[in-house]
Amino acid sequence: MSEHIIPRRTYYTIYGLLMLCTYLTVQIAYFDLGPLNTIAALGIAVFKATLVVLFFMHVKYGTRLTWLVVLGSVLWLGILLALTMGDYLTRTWRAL
Amino acid sequence: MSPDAAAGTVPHPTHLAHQFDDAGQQREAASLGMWVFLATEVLFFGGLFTTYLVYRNWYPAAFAAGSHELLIWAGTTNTAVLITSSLTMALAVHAAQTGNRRLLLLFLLVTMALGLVFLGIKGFEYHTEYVEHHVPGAGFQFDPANAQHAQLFFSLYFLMTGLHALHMIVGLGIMSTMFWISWRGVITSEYYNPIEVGGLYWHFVDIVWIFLFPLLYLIARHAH
Amino acid sequence: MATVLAPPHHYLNDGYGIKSWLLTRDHKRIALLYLASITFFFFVGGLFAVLIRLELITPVGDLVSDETYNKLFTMHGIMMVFFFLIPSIPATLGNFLVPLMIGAKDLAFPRLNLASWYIFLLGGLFTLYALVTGGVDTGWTFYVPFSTTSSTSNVIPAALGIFVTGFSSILTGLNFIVTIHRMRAPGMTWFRMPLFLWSMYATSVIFVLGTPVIAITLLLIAAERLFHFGFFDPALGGDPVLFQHLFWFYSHPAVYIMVLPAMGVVSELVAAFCRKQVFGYTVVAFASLAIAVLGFLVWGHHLFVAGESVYAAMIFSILSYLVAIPSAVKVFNWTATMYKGSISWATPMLYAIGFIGLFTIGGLTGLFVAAVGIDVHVTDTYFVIAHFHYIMVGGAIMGYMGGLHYWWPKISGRLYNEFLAKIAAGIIFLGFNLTFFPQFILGYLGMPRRYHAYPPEFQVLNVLSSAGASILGVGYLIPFFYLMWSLRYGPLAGSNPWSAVGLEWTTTSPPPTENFARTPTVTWNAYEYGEPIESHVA
Amino acid sequence: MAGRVDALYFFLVAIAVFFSVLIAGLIVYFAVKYRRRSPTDVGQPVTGGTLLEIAWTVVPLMITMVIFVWGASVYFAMASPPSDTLNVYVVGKQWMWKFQHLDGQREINELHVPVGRNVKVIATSEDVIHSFFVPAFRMKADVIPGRYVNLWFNATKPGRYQLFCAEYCGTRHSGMTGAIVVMEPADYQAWLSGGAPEGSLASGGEKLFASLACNTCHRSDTQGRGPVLTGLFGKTVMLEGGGTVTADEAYIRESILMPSAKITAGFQPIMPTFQGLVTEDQLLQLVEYVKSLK
Repeated sequence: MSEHIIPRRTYYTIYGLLMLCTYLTVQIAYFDLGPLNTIAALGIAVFKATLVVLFFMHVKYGTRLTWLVVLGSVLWLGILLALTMGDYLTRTWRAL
Repeated sequence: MSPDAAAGTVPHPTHLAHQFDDAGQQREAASLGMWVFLATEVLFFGGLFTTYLVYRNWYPAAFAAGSHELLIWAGTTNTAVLITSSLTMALAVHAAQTGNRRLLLLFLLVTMALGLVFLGIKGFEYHTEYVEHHVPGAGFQFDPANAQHAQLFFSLYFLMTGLHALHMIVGLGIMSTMFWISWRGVITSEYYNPIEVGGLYWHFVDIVWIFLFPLLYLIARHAH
Repeated sequence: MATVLAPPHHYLNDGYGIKSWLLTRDHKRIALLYLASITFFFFVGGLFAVLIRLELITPVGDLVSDETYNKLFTMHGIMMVFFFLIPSIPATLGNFLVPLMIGAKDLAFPRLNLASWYIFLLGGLFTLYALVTGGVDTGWTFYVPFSTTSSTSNVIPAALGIFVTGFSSILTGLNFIVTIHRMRAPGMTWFRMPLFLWSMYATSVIFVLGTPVIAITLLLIAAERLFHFGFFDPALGGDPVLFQHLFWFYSHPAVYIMVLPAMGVVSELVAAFCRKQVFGYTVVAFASLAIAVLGFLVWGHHLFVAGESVYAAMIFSILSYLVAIPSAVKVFNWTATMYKGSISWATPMLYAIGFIGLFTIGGLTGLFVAAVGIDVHVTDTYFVIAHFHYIMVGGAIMGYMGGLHYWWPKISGRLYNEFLAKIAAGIIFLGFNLTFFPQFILGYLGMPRRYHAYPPEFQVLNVLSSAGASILGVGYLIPFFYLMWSLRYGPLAGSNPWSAVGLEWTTTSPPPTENFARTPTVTWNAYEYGEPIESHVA
Repeated sequence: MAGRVDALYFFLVAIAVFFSVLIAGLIVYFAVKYRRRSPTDVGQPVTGGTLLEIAWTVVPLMITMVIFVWGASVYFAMASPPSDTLNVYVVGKQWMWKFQHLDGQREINELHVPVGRNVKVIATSEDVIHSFFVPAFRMKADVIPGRYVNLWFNATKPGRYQLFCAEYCGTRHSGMTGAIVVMEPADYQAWLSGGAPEGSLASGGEKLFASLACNTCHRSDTQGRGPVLTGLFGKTVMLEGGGTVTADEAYIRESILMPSAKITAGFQPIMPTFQGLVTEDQLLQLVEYVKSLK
């Protein structure tokens, strides 16, 4: 119920961080880091998404329920990805 | 039952739908409703992300080759455009909260304009890919070593960005409605649910792109 | 009983004419719109079932052609699963009762609620279009590459119909979640809620998180058919098994969409007709949530022989056993509730008893199919058909029928004919068992599902099954007639014909449009029997 | 295998009967004993019992874990073909089963095997998903286009055993049936000598290998533009860009259809795809030929 008004300065800071991260992720992609490339790209994407969710979408100041919905949706996406890949990654362990 | 059952209604303030007791309840219901809808959207795109993950894991070389054919400048610019539009959307909500109608209208307009720029650039990219025969189907042409599976990459590319673009178009529709009701002065610092809830949707579409960008455009760029 | 009078104002006489229904935002009227629609789809789906059973009386395919037979079982599955079972309890009883049970005036988003019904109808029209212009022959599971490359039937309209209908589920689920979180009357805490609401909440979670995945999967099917993208085509590097993962990620939890609401109904029935609090209320409530969550972790048990890895099969097998536990716990708690109750043998209770018995058999045979070594033999046979019909017909439909009878006086304001109702319940129970029990044996003997013709040694059991189906069909027709009849000629019910507790029984029958004269304040737990019921009227 | 499956099955039947009778008995007993005697009666306040809840959570959990382990071990045995098998290839297509024996005999909807031998069926599909189901052997596996799936059995009694397609595959799905004919070894030998007009599978593959001009690059010396295939089968192959793969049937098949998917280290991705140029039957011959290169 409490209506938290985030100061505009916070928005500008977050915006700066997001643009910086975009620059970084593009730059990193041009270095050969092996599997780290993918991890870095996804890590930065997760970080950016978290910033947007927490500040632009006000979840940092939101109710516990909002947190629950956000984490729940991520968890369910995780279930879908993890259990599906659980099949694909173990198929070669043992020929059927 | 009391005989005056039908007559016992308390006069409702404007904007308060009959089923709610007070504005706070309505506000929280609207916001929760949008969040639950966004959870649905996460899983909707989730099906595509799963497909992507399976095939990228199977055909890394073809996915890298496909990724190299995308216009990285366009993808990067579009990322910046969308992030900026997210900022202006957040500022629009701020303007609504503080009751600044002129700023609210301005930021909504800028947000919509940036959304259009995004779609314009995306359209240009689609055109380029069409010209280069990267649209899956009979006309698809690619370096024969990777042709079979690069087509899978491009199918996913078009489906994922296409669905994202569709969400952008819906978002533009929502923004136009927001603009219209703000123009009419419906939005005040007391009642700004629609702006806030519409904003959540817009930010979500931004987040989807934040993931699509590295997954589609940034695979093993160093190889070229 | 004192003479009862019809309330002067209620939702049924609040406006007449077609427009007052088609543009209504009253959750109770929308529930009735849904009720009419799903009843229609139920009888369409049932008609297909009758034709299937008629064909299977003889081992040779002599009644209809193989092509027609394939379309019959496909449309039977699609109609029953997507257009009857999934919306059955949530969209009708749930829509009607969720606001009443929590003491709210309506759902949080009445317009979305109406929209969901129109979306449902639109999806239904697409599917009916697919049906009348030649039908679909892919099975309700749409397995690729058959559905994307081989089938020449109306796959795209049918898939689009289900895609569209999915959004009505999502909107219903979203509405329930928000309503239960945000619209509860003062004093209606989570642990005072009737167990039906817990089950509706758990169901809604599945609606919201599962349905989008089937939506995107069906979209992929349509895209694959239209543009030949190759997602599921091995010739282009795709994997047909990926489709099955995505499909069952929704379609297995969908089984819980069907049975969880029925479990909620049975909790209400057992409490009301034993006049007793449900044994282990908290455990039963959390069991619903546990089923909703664990239900998402087991989809791979549909793929044991479909080419998933040996290790994935083992993981999905053990997870499947975990989801069996909360279901078993519920059965034990219902049984324990009856201990030292004051048990009425009214029709809804007969359905509840039928549910518990049949669901137990359905659940226990689930232990068979979750054991990988046995599933290899029985999957895709009539054993599986029997197993899931025990859950969906013996479970979900029994619960639905019980709930419909229990709340019918509230919905219509009238009482139905108890004698006929008891007869019908008995016929349905007998007919059901005769139809489906022989199929367990058929399955273990090796009769594959979706067979238009079969080896002659299976005929005896098939004839038994068909005989049962004809009894079952009659059983379902009787309630349709006496319920319709009661609308006009049934005696007035009064607010609380069962002397049950629960907010829905404190308002008039039928309830007024705004549900309660005043917003109730709740100071008691669910199912507090043992004191005069009037004291609960706020 | 049938014995092991049945043992578990009847164990489960016992459990199911026990719990069904227990629940049904209790419900009926309660319904009669505690039936409502007067319209104003209410139930007695028995609302819960922690010990009971724990008991009826833990006991079923333990029972199901026993079933899980048992069921998994049966399955593991099913998924582990012994090494000394007699191999047969089968291709499913709408709506028939096409068998090929190593010696070149071809059969449709009927498979002859000797009694008492471990037989491995290597299955694939030409069009949609089928499922190879022999109820008497408690054996079933989906037959998936683009993949080889292995099944194995050891028939203990001569006779004809029903074969079904168990995965819905289109109009004449219910007609996609056949039989496994299990014969005494002597009869089987007689049947075998009855005729293999086209020579063995591997020899068919050899002819194809030449007519498709595979042998211009895959030469028996190391001078070819493609890797040497002699002795390849069963070995571990180093891949370009790191990683290894075991050269099994699936790998050989993939290398013919999607040559660029896994490039052997030290070679260029220059081989054209043979997707659409060879049938599933011919692929099996090629695979068998590569396997025969020792």
